[in-house]
Amino acid sequence: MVHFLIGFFDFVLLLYFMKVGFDFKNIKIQILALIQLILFAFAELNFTHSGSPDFIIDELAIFMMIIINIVGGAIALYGIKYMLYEDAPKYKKDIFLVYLWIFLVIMNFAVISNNLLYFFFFFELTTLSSFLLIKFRNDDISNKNAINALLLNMIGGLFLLIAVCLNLFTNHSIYINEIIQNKDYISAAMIFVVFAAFIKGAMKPFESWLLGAMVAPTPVSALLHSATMVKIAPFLVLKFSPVFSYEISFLITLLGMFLFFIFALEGLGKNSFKEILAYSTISLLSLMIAVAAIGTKESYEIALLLIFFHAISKAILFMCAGILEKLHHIKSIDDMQGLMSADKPLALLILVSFATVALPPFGLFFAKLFFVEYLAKLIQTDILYIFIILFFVVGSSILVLLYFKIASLLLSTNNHQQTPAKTPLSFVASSYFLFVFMILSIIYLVTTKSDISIFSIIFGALFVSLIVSLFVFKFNNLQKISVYACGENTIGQIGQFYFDFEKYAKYFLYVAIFLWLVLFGVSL
Amino acid sequence: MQEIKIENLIEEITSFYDPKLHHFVCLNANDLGENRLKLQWIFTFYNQEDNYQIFWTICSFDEVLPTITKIIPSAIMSEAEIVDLFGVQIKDIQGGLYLDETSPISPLRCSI
Amino acid sequence: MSIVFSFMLGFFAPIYGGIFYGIDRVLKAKMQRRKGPPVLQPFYDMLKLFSKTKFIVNAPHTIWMIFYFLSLWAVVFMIFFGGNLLYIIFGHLLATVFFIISGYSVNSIFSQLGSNRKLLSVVAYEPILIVNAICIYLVFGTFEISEILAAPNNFNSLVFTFLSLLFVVPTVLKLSPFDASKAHQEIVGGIEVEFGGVFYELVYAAKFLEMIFVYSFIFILASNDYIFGTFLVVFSFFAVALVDNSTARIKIDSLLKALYMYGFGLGIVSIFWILLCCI
Amino acid sequence: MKKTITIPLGSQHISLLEPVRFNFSCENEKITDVDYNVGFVHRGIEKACTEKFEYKQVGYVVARVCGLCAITHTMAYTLGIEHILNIKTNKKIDYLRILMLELDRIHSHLLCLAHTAENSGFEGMFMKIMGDRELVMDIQEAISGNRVQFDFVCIGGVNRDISTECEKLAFTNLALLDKKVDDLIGKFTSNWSTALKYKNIGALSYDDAFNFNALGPLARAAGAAIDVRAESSILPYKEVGYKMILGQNGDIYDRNLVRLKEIKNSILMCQNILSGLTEGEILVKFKGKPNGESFTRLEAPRGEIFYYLNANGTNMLQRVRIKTPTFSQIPGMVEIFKGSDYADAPAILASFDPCMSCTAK
Repeated sequence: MVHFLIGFFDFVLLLYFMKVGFDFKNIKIQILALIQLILFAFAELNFTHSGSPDFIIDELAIFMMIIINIVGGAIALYGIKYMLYEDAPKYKKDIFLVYLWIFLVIMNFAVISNNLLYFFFFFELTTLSSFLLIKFRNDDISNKNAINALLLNMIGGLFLLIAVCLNLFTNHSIYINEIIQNKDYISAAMIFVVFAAFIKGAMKPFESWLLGAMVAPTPVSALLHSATMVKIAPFLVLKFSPVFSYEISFLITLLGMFLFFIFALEGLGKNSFKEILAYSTISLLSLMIAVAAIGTKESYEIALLLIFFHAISKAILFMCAGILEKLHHIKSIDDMQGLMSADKPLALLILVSFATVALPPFGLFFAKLFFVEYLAKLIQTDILYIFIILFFVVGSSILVLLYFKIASLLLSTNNHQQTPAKTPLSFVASSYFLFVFMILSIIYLVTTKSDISIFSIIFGALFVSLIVSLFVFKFNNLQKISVYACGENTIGQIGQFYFDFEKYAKYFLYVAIFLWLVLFGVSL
Repeated sequence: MQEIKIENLIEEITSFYDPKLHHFVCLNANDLGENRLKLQWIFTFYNQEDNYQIFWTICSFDEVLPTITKIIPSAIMSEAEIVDLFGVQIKDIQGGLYLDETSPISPLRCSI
Repeated sequence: MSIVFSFMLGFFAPIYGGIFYGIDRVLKAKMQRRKGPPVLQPFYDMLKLFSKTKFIVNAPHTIWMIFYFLSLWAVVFMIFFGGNLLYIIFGHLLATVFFIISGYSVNSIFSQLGSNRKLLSVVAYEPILIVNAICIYLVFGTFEISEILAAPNNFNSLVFTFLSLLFVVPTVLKLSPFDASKAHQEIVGGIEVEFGGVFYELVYAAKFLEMIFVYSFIFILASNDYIFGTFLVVFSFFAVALVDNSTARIKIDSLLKALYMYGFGLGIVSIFWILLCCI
Repeated sequence: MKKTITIPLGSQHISLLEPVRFNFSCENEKITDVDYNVGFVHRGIEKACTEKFEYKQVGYVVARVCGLCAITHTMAYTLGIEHILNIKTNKKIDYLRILMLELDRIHSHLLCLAHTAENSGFEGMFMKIMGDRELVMDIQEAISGNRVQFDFVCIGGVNRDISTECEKLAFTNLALLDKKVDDLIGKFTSNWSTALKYKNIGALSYDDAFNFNALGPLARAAGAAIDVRAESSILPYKEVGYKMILGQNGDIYDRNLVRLKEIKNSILMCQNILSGLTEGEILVKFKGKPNGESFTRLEAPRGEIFYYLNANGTNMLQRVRIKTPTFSQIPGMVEIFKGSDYADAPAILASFDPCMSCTAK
């Protein structure tokens, strides 16, 4: 029954995509939908139930569901407040919120599916919901980016379907648990599943859909970047990593690590706050995929840590970006100057969130730390991992540069003094909630890993006392002086370094495509 | 020494001046009193010994003088200086490079 | 090392760090055929700075800087308690970020430029430190300083690590030719320009702590051979002073290039050297 | 994302020796536009020369225009007034004057080199050059009795004769300095960090050297043969072994080399003068009051210096016009700054050897 329903709805869904293709006169989408229809029909006809269940709730699924529901839930709640500021009819706002919740439900199902065909259905549903959410504002750019997202994600769907068909064709199981158990057989189909994950994870050269998604209302970006959609990528890789051969695992790690470095570099050249966050997301996403692909017990744990803390940090950052946009009317990082004096709690929240992505004693940092330790172990047995180390250490440093480049703008109070504005508590409540959740998780993490406890206690204490001092101490008894300006009466403009990597983007792309092809070749 | 009319200044200097051959030393002003100002544009020749070419004219303080900065970029310093020190008006040249608001006004003028 | 001894070493770090700094200044002066200040000059400076009127630009600026000092001190404590090398590196990164943020939080163009440059120099030396920590791990099988110091001397394997670290030392200590982040002739000391009186003394004392931080990296390369370790430190101390005296300051982009090409390159060579030739 | 940063260099910047203000508009520390102001030390010396002091005293007044080229200012004024008074000086006086001028050039060039090194963050080199400079300062002190304001030249001759001990000291010190300069040339040409800091930095092209009226070492480094010593017969430079030194690229590196080689040339000239000095009067008697005008050019260490004097037969001069080397070069400097990095700006500025107290007077 379930199977029939899912099959039926999948057909409806693909037909809908076809219709979208007709509506927007996009021949590529029509063709993709048509191929998918044919392949899907083929798959349905050849599909037979084996003994395995269609849904399995294992540890990984539970873990993903915690993230999806807690982080995603917080974002959805934040969406309610956010939509009050949005300029749209009431019914559309309601529909938007409903979409958000449905999205979360779909994600929940996607992570527990064991049957690849079912997974394909939910995979396509996430494509659909992201398409609808990105299209929400219905202006030209939204439509364009939504179509682009649909197109690229349908390519991902196609890869998934090819994998299913290949498996069916060669009389292999399409149940994930069976595939994983069968270590002797590594199907070429597997690589298609991984490719589908790459596209969902916006790896180069398919990153444009995620970057385009920022035209939608911010909760959508927050959801896409933190809890849903893109997290399918590391999730899939994590699922399948145990059966990867050494070459495939290494190549995926290399590709991911290379992209980690490249995206961080490209993010440096960007100007819009949400765009920079998006680049940092795909950068870290590539890292997650890279770590997940190693496929050992340690790397598994590190990948989970990365996924978990990245989801929280990015959710907070995107929610802050939404507040900035709606309350302070700031989109570009250049306009963020002086935020510290205008809205201290919000600015500090953004600053601390940056710290949570890059610095001790926060979760993402620990994940990176464990990864360095783990890499040091790996390289003893395999010298090729030196490339991974290189890209990793340089990429991490560049991400630090990226975050604190923005932080500098928050802090400097030059040029345009903003009018002080107070963010209503209900708007930041979700962020605070997630923040507390993160702190609790870090405390839990620290209690389980005794060797980091003293370190994190020292720096945690420093951090807490720093934040407290920033609010408490005003040094009113000390004499204030103006800054050194070389004898000038007025302070001139203060600006930032900017970086321009546009001209290298082409070469980055070539290398990425080359790595894809090598990966594909090796897997065959 | 060559006397020129102030109206012809730009043409004279344009037709004479070749950056590779002539070196512009400076524009010198000398207040002769009675609202008469002697201006000297002093040039020398490269690679020739003690050879001066001096254009001079006498003008009044009321006239707005033309600027040769467009022909000789370094002339701006001399022109800005006589604007400050003599209170002459030169087209497109702002005062204030040498003196500021608290300084004496046109200190090198003979009698004000 | 007993706990009390480690604690004392950490606690008095700003004091004997000051003496090292004084020696450094005398050494450099002697190289320039000058007499140089007395060895205790940093403390005379300290007394003078304490007696000055306390000026600040704004409160957050000062607070960030104080926490820079405190975290750096904590890092030094961690070194003397034999902590994990990676934690120490990242702790130092955190401290540096506090300092950078402090520089950003005032409206001064020179302070901001200093922060910009400091951030870039962090991007230059941080990967080298991590790669070198990995090298040390490959040789001794641990990141714990206390265990490294107990291991037998294996400096042959770490020759390139040592050379690579020699590039990091002047960058962290802001010495010529890698002192673009301080560059007093260009940006008037960078971040340091906006501090005065007792607060400048903290920035000044932080320099001593930074010295202890980088030289301890060199010291542990000799593991249990403390005499050789001391020799390495003295040697690099001397070499760094010599280079500081005989080079001009290079620009921040040349700094990035040089550190990535030579420092980072030597780090990679070091990994290959250890894995291919020494194990 | 194009962002403009304005960075002031002056009027109280640490790398400045004299009060000048440049305000750079930068993008990524790359200078796109320059705003300048030079008039921080206007002291009204031209006015004082015509209203406070008699023509016999003016020579000592104009020495106070600038500390470094004090001797050149006095000399230019003296030569001008001697031209009006029609005084003919003898060979010995001329030689002694050239000797002091060239010693001053050595001293000034060394100072400039030291500051260029200092401003590019090379403290060790700064200390070394400043130490070497003592040698030439000792000679100057022995000859004139003063270390900075020499007041050696007076109308009609010079104030002090040179003694045999003096001569001996001068010979030993110059020989020593010659070796040190050779050493410096080696250091400036073969250091990795200075090559990064000086080569192709702050370059002035050959054409721009003419277009912007560049003078002195700035022009000669760009290959432009501009030197008053070659264009003036007022002092017998050709006899003492003067040689024009030219560079090629006009960057800081070439400017440094031109200065170093000029120092060597000056040392040679000084040695020639000292060995060729004859006995003779050091002061020519003269009578009468000046009447008429004169134009005098002289090569100061930094470039051409120009004096216009107008006397009307009284003890007071009617007009003294001083044109100093930096004065006309500022538009050229601004042009050089555009397109360089701010990080190089202090070193570029020092390599111009600017003199603001000369410019503002």
